[in-house]
Amino acid sequence: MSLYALCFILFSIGLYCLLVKRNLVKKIIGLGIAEYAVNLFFILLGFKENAEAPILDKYTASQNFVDPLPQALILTSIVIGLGVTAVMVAISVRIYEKYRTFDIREIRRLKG
Amino acid sequence: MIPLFVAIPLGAAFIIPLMSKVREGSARWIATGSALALLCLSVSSLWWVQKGALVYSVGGWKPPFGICMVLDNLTVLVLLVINLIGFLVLLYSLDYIKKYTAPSLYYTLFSLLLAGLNGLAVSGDLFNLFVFLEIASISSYALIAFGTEAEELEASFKYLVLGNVADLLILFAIGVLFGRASTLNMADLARSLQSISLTDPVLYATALFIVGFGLKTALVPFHAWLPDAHPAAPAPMSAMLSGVVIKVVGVYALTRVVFNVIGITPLISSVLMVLGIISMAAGVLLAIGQWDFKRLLAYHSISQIGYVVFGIGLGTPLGVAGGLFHLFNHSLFKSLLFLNSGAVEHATGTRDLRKLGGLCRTMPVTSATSLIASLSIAGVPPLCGFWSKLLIIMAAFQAGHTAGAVVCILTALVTLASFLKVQKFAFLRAAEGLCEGVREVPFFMLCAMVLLALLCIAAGVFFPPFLELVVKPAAQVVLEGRRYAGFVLGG
Amino acid sequence: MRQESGMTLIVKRITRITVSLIFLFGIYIVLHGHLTPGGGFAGGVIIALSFIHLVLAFGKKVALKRISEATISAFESIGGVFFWSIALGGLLFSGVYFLNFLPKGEAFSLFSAGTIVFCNIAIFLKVGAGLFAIFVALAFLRMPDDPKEGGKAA
Amino acid sequence: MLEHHVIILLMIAGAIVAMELEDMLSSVIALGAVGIGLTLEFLLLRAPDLAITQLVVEILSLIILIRATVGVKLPPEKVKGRIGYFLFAVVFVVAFLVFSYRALGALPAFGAPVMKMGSLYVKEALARTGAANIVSAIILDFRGYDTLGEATILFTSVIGVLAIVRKVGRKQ
Repeated sequence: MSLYALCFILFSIGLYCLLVKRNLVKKIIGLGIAEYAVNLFFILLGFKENAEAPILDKYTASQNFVDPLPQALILTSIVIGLGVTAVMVAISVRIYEKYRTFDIREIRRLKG
Repeated sequence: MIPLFVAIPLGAAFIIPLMSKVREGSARWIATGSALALLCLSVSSLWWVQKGALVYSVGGWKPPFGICMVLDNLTVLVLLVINLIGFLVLLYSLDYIKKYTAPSLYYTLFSLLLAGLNGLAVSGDLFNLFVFLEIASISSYALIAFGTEAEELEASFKYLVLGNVADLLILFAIGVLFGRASTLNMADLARSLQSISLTDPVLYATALFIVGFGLKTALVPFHAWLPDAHPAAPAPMSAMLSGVVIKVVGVYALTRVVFNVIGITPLISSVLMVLGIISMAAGVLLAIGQWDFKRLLAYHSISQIGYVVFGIGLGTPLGVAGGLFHLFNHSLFKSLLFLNSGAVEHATGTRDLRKLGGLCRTMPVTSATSLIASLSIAGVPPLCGFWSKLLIIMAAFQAGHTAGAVVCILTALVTLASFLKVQKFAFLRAAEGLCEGVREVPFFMLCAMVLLALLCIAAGVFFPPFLELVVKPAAQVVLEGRRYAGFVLGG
Repeated sequence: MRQESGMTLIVKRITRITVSLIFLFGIYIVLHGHLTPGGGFAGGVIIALSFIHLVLAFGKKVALKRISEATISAFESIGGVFFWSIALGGLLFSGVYFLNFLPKGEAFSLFSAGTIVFCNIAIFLKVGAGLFAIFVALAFLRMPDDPKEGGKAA
Repeated sequence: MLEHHVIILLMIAGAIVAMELEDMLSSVIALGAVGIGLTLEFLLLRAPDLAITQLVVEILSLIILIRATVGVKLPPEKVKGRIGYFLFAVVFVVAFLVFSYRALGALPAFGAPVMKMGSLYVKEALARTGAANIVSAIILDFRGYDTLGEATILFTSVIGVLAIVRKVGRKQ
């Protein structure tokens, strides 16, 4: 129970950093942290006490495994996070090239 | 046949970069060909689904095991909206794209957007819905920033940040539901949620879903990104964005999750209605003071989405039918209005209503189609907008929500006023300095606009049979709620 | 010796060794995707990292002589079409999209999981080429005030 | 049980550091530290597949992020004047936490997942697909359609970056 709460605290730190910080790169970092928190939450849900990793082995025929389904989902979610980060960095590099600053408030002022 | 909805646009998207190296012009025809094939598929799918749902299990695994694709009446209506508007907007952009460099990238992103939207409409699995939602979102971020001007990049960044926060909230909600019921198939989840009463986690997941999808549909508390995203995006993209993406990604997914998986309760429907009313009123009030053509249309999109959400939130058969019918009509006339604004910008180079004027003499077809669209959005009797608003207002009166009905009527009047303003300033006034030597827009843009205008009239005039054939069964699916699981797993 | 682009001499000597090791490790991860942890995604990213490692150490011109930008996007589209055809292959063979139509082979050997191995390879092609294309596109977009050596924008 | 708490607390500390640092490059590196913490946590939670992918994806996103911050000379952030926005964010986050705290209580306990689908996959994986690594079996065979969507997402982001980065957007 407390682990889920810690996970939510991490997510809210990411959300807070996103809402308050004006620097584009800080927003990307905030989103990255929120992304990590959501992935962690899924795997925390799938963990089973003293069970093994979901890899079958030729020699030990044990069936006591952790839940493999959230792991398959989170593999997709990690790569989604990478894709979105790449697009965001591309946009912020182009914005820096045009406005010479990463600060949202100045961008809005320059935009007029 | 169902996987073709996703396979065709994906195949087109993968082949276009390869073909454009071989022959430059081939990208246009591959994209239009795939969009046309999708249109024929979605029209023919009207006759596939009689009662219940067509289930297709991907990879041969039975539903609770693998992922299944579900085609029922609600999906058919949404697919029709996506592919109809998608094809016409693509037709429009064949000429519009000449203003931009690297057209093959545009066509790849556009067919990826179509693949994402079709995959989202067809999927019967919660995480799969999230993955295709992500595809549609990323391709729309890139399409908004397609002109690489400073203003577009800033609008696209804001949309990307808010859209991504919405996706994370939706993923959290899926996580909470998965933690509670440990299965992802929507039908299986609905069945296992029936046994668990609406306790804290499911209520919490519903709240997260409403916030996440609310952010995606730009309902009022979360509409910050829409008025910036629309003026910046290229015209065909903003037509697609407000005509289809907001509706399919937000409203359809919200109805599917809230009605069919979690099951509607008075609390949730009242929350939806309140959100609908607020966004109706606020959208129109914000729109009055606007002079930028596209920004004005963006605010009107918010208020029209408020209509749809209010209609569906009512929960009565008439209300839901009115909401879905308005969803179809709104995608018709709103994308036509955006295409008109694109044509005006293409010809005169500006979107500011104060500088425009007297275009009806120099651009007869554009002003005629925009007149039809403005009348139908304002709800003038013979055209389609009137019938759907009438249904919603009648349903609101029947359900006893007179306050909501009054707000609907007031909003319709204010919309009529603000669109008359648009007509007067842009088309009917004496020509200003800028608009003398203005020629009509090229052929493809014209025929796309004319087709959309004809559809607006047809939906208005032939409204009774259309209502019975498509909208009523779709509303039936929504109202059945949990029995959706019976069709999918039973079938 | 003329100081051409890229890092110091020591770094270049070491990268010649490490690049091939990273590349080999990535290939191992992809091929054994269905037996050991890792798979198409992890292997693809590792291969992209080995190319990036090469580009960072030797500068843009040397690295891009070996892999020109045209082949990168070609690789990526080939990976995409390959994966798409595997999915479609399931449809053609037995009318079910995505069916695992190849023989399953015996349990723990290398060719044991039917289409999973080929799906892994298809994803590896796509992920590796795609991410390297992102890096090339991003890294060589010249910022006006960047002191580094010229080179046109991608 | 304790080590999970320690690592996640370290990640939270790293996240706060990444947020508050003035210099962008060091805050990107602090983000890297949070990512490594996440990789460790995946290993502890018996998810080796994810640990490899997370580590490698972490390295790549760091390279891309550093690309955005290198050669950027920024004036130090001026004092934050916007108290209203700051308060709104704090109130929103606190409400989010309080409301979620009640819902988390009802979720299944940490070490005992409701493995309704998971146990089915574990039994069927070797028989039906012949793959020893169950997570690969799920990704590529049982839920291969997800991975097709996944590969398309990467393809979209590559095309998106190529579209955004090109020098001239509109022809004048």
